[in-house]
Amino acid sequence: MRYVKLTEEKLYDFLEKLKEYGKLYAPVKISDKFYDRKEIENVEDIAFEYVRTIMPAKKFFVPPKEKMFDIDIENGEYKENVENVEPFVLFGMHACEIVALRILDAIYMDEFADIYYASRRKAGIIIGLSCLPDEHCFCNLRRTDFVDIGFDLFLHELPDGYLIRVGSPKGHKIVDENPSLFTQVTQKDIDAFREFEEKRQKMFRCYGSFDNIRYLLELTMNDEFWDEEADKCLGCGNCTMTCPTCRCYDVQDIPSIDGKEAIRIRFWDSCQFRSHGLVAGGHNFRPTKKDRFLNRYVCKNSYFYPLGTSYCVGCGNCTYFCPAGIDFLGNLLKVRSVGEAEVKNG
Amino acid sequence: MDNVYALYKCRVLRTYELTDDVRLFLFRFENPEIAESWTFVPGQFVQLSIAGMGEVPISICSSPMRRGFFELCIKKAGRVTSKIFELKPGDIVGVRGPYGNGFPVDKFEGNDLLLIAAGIGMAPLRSVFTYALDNRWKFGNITVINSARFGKKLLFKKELEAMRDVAEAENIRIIQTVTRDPDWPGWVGRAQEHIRHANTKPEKSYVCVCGPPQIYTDVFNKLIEHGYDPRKIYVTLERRMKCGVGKCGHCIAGSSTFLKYICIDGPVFGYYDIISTPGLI
Amino acid sequence: MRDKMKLKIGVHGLTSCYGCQLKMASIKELLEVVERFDIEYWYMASSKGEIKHVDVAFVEGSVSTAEDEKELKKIRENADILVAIGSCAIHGGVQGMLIGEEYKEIFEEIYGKYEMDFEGRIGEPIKNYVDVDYFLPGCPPEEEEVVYYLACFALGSYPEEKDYPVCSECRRNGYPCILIEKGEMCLGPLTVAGCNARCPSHNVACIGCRGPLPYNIAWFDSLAKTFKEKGFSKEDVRKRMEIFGKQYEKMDEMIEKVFEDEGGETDQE
Amino acid sequence: MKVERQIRNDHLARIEGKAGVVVEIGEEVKAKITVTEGPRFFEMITRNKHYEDAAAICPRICSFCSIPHKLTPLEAIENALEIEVTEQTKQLRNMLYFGNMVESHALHLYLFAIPDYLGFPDAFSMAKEYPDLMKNGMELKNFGAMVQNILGGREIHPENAVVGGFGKLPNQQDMENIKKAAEKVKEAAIATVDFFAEYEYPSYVNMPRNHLAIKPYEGYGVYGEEIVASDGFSFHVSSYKEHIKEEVVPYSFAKMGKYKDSPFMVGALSRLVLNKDLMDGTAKELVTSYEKFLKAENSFANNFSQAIEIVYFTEKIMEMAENIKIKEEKRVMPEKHDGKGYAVTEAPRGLLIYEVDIQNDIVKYMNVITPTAMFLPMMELDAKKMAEGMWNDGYKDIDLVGKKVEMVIRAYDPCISCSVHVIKL
Ligand SMILES: Cc1cc2nc3c(=O)[nH]c(=O)nc-3n(C[C@H](O)[C@H](O)[C@H](O)COP(=O)(O)OP(=O)(O)OC[C@H]3O[C@@H](n4cnc5c(N)ncnc54)[C@H](O)[C@@H]3O)c2cc1C
Ligand code: SF4
Ligand code: SF4
Ligand code: SF4
Repeated sequence: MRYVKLTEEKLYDFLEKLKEYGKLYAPVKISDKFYDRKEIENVEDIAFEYVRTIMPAKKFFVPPKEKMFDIDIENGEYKENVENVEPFVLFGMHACEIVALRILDAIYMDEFADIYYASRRKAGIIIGLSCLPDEHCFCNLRRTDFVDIGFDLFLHELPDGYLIRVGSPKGHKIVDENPSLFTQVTQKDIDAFREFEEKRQKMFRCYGSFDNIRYLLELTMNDEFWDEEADKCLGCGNCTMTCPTCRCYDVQDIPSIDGKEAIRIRFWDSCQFRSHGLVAGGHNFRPTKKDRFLNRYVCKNSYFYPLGTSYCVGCGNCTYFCPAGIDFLGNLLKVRSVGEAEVKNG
Repeated sequence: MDNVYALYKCRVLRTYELTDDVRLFLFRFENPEIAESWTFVPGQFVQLSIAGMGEVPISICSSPMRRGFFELCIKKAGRVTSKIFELKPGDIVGVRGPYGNGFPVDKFEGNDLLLIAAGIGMAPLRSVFTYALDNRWKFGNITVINSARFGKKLLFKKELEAMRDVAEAENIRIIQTVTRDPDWPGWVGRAQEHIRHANTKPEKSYVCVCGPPQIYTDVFNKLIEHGYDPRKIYVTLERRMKCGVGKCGHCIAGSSTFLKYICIDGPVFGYYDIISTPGLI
Repeated sequence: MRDKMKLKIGVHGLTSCYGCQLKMASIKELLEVVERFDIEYWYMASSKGEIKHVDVAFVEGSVSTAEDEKELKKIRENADILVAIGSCAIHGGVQGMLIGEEYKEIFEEIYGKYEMDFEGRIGEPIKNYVDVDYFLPGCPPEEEEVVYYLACFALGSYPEEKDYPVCSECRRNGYPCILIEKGEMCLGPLTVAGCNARCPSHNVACIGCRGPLPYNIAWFDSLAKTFKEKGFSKEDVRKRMEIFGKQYEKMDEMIEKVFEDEGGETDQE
Repeated sequence: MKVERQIRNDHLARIEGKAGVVVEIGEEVKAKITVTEGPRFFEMITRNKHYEDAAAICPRICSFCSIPHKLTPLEAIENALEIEVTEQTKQLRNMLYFGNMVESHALHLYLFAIPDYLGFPDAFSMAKEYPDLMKNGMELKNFGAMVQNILGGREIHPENAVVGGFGKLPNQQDMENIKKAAEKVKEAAIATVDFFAEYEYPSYVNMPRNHLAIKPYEGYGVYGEEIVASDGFSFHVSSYKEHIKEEVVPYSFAKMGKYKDSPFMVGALSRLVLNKDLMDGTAKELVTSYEKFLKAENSFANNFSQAIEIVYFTEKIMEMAENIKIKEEKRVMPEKHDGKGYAVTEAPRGLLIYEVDIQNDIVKYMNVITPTAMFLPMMELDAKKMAEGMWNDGYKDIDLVGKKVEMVIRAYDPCISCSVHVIKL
């Protein structure tokens, strides 16, 4: 891998430069507690301390709502609405988010490639950023706390700048075209990088193996504590909407008032909603709130073959953004049936 | 890159009333090239789109041997299907597909074939059946058990009825049975109760089952009781679907150790998939 | 495929603020609506017309007088499809909060002991009197929903109904969650979506004006529990939830359940 | 009395709400406005609610004036809790209120009243022959709606206006858009005045009338605390109960307001009669040059007055949008939790009074008097005058008389929903 260093003084120059490669999106503080990725005009607005954004990065590739077709009803014609996406830069992507995008890639592009997704994905430049976990993060358990591929550049915080891993031809290009921004990585930087990684590793809420979780989950689905947890659930869908890998969508045709045209739109759906499992005739494959509640646990913990991970990347969004305060990791730990303290020591 | 959600125009050629709420539609692709090249495996389905109304997944119920044409058998169930129901010859619809894995008909060759359908479940099985008829020499004995609650609800009743006598001579047995119809002159009872009347030899039979989820367990038990090989039992499953190609997430089913998309990993599943996966049926 | 005949529609108001009709009268496509539909009656907007057969009748307002009931029944008899439009028609509206109270007592409290020429009642949703085919929620409904419903009927189909909460739209738009951030009693989780999370978009907690979710998936109990954990009392919770939720039979019971362990403790006024 | 002829319309069309009219013609002529719209008891449903919730319920009294029914209780609550909102909030609230004036007047004039003037049963059929006229109406209405959407968060039931300020403030771009939109509709506004300044009022309804309106805090505004009458008397809103009395009649769920025991008028006409000198700009010019259409003694002049107001408020919105520099500021939260407060504003249809008593953040008592309840007796009197005059003049076509009676009623722009949601006095 190629490494370069970006010194603190050059940071804003670098960010400014990124704008030349496409519209720059980065996390900004949108309210007292929350962050979201927005288009950046002034690079000094960028929030580096953020842990998670209220809308996951999937919004750039599968927008919350998008028009797929313009439909001419009378002639039965469908005109696809695929935009010509201009290049854009996503700055500040954490490791788990990058893995999440790779999961979406596999879903959307491996088989029956989705042109809407693909055209955006092609245009997106991904700039990673190292982070420190909070109490909801468990990417270490999901083994998504460090990424090897899926980014163009990845910035690792150093006391006086950033150690950058260059991860793609686009990344090389950015480095090559701006030699004045970067310097060589020194031994001191390597030590600092190591220190940061060690400090970070010690900060997670718990440790150990999570590989057996899907079996344990399957075996404990009838445990009583699930009833209690499902009882707390509001069925609001915040967990799935803020999940970086949840991507269920619904499709609807909206006719115009004159009945001549319609648009076919798709928009984020959630398995926490009643109609998600409903089929014509009234049969519902997930009729109760508990069924729906558990469905997310089942789905997120299942094995995602193409990447050899689970669908869940351990970002903790679903817990952080759950208005009912339901602790996803906490519940999984219960499934593992080990007290948290023990896990920490283990 | 092609848009997987793009639709081929198809024209309705003929409609035929099967029951009061199920109709059979014959379609042809408007584009002759596609009509020529388009093919499928029995058990696969298409996404059928009505402009301004939406799309629905529908199993193809005709035989793949008839190029350029295909039949869909549709039950009036909700918004889109009600609209489909009103289609008349000459109307245009959008179709994409075929999707799903379909039945492994190649593996079936040289064996007996037992098809067990309940209600609308006859639709995908009719495709297997007509395929087998078109390739009669490749298969051994065939039994079709077609069940419904009332005689007037039996799908393809006349079609099957008409061939019954000829069929026996060809080692094809047709059992049409109803559960709640005192006026029905034929077989009565649920589909599984007639497994014993099948002409298929359990040890060399493949079995396809399609119907509402509630019947599967009973049917399996009966099949095994009669000595059918669990490895040779297939079912087709149903879920809500919006895309048909593994994107929209609605048809994901199963449990954390075996999570499947009904649309791309199914809709046809084997017996062991089913019993080792809570939540699949 | 489409029927070339114009669809006949009627619009009617019982007791309400007339906001739903006003919304219908002020949609941008109004003139197209007039073109494409035969408006058989719409008292608010037209002097012509009387209640006669229509394909679709839209009824706004709650049943609050004997007169309302008579009229509603007449509308039902004459309409192939009846759509309840707005919170008053669907849930009784804010006046539905009085359900369970004695009409006479309230009347006397306000008007004094007085004999009126007409019989008044506590406002009730129209489904308590007639069969309703579709519900178009809102207080008032959003313009695009009104258009969507009309367009679907005109195509000979019917609208897809929403059974998911305002939160979903709040999330799709990335508004900061008020419930989490400010700990205010946002009713987004149990209110039927469609407004595109209008209030949260203005940094104001949802008061549930579109009414609770249908199909028994408005989780008053779970939300009450969440509010309770944030320090609200049973009275606080009930008063807020009842504004548009009182008609939901199980509301009281569900709130009660959450607070029952505390006995009378939180039950202060 | 032996009734010779009767005019009866149980369901008046093209008004907001459900009301009828009965005119009996015999030795004398009697008229009754029957308000059959059911009562909704807002006093009961706002009682024991948190003040925020109570303020959110109030707009549901009436959609046409949901902005006044939000801003007036907010003012009453803020008075009760001694909240002093910022200058910017006051400005924006004014703008929001003015937006409602424009929309409400435009709707009333174009959808309800003008078809009368031109002899159409509704605006839709009118639109076919007078497409430009209808376009004007729609433009004005859409402009008002836009202002309400931006500032109120919604054109009907404005949830963005909250105690102490706004949920979310508009930005400078919004202001720019409002200004542009206002410039665009100015022509349409003036055309509305021109339309009404051609019309001869029926003289049957000429009579001396007492007009009541607010004494605005500034300009020809909608906020104030003093109420002035054309008889020269004035009083503070807190003593409203002494001066405006309400009666119950068996044929109406709306109460009937009386000032000094007689019917009185409120609304656009009253405002102009009392305050036209406070106007400026184009509206002032128009009202001066069309002075003869501003007849204090004839209720039809109300429509003309509404048209003038559309011009005035449109221009004001434009000015304000141009001058305001939006700055980020937080809502002002109360330090007090108890208190009594009053507020009066000029809703499109006239005076709107709110009284509220809050204890420990909970509304213990709330009272509202709406303009329609105030002018109902006057409206009844006008209906009678109209029928009587025509009858005596030899018009025996009862349908025609009925139509004219309806027309005078519509000239008031009565808001029945408001009137029946009147709360205990
Ligand atoms: C693989 C497969 C094969 C099928 N084959 C047939 C067939 O051959 N003949 C037939 O009549 N029906 C078949 N169905 C069922 C058919 O798809 C539904 O009846 C149809 O989607 C109902 O749509 P609707 O709009 O009329 O109903 P609504 O109740 O209005 O449904 C709204 C939407 O939900 C989704 N949906 C609802 N029910 C189903 C369902 N059962 N399956 C998938 N999506 C659903 C659709 O997107 C539908 O548009 C099949 C379903 C699947 C999954
Ligand atoms: S966010 Fe929490 S309350 Fe909402 S659906 Fe998910 S688990 Fe349930
Ligand atoms: S602010 Fe309200 S509507 Fe939005 S997510 Fe939070 S609880 Fe739901
Ligand atoms: S957010 Fe809630 S209160 Fe606001 S408009 Fe939507 S449903 Fe009504």
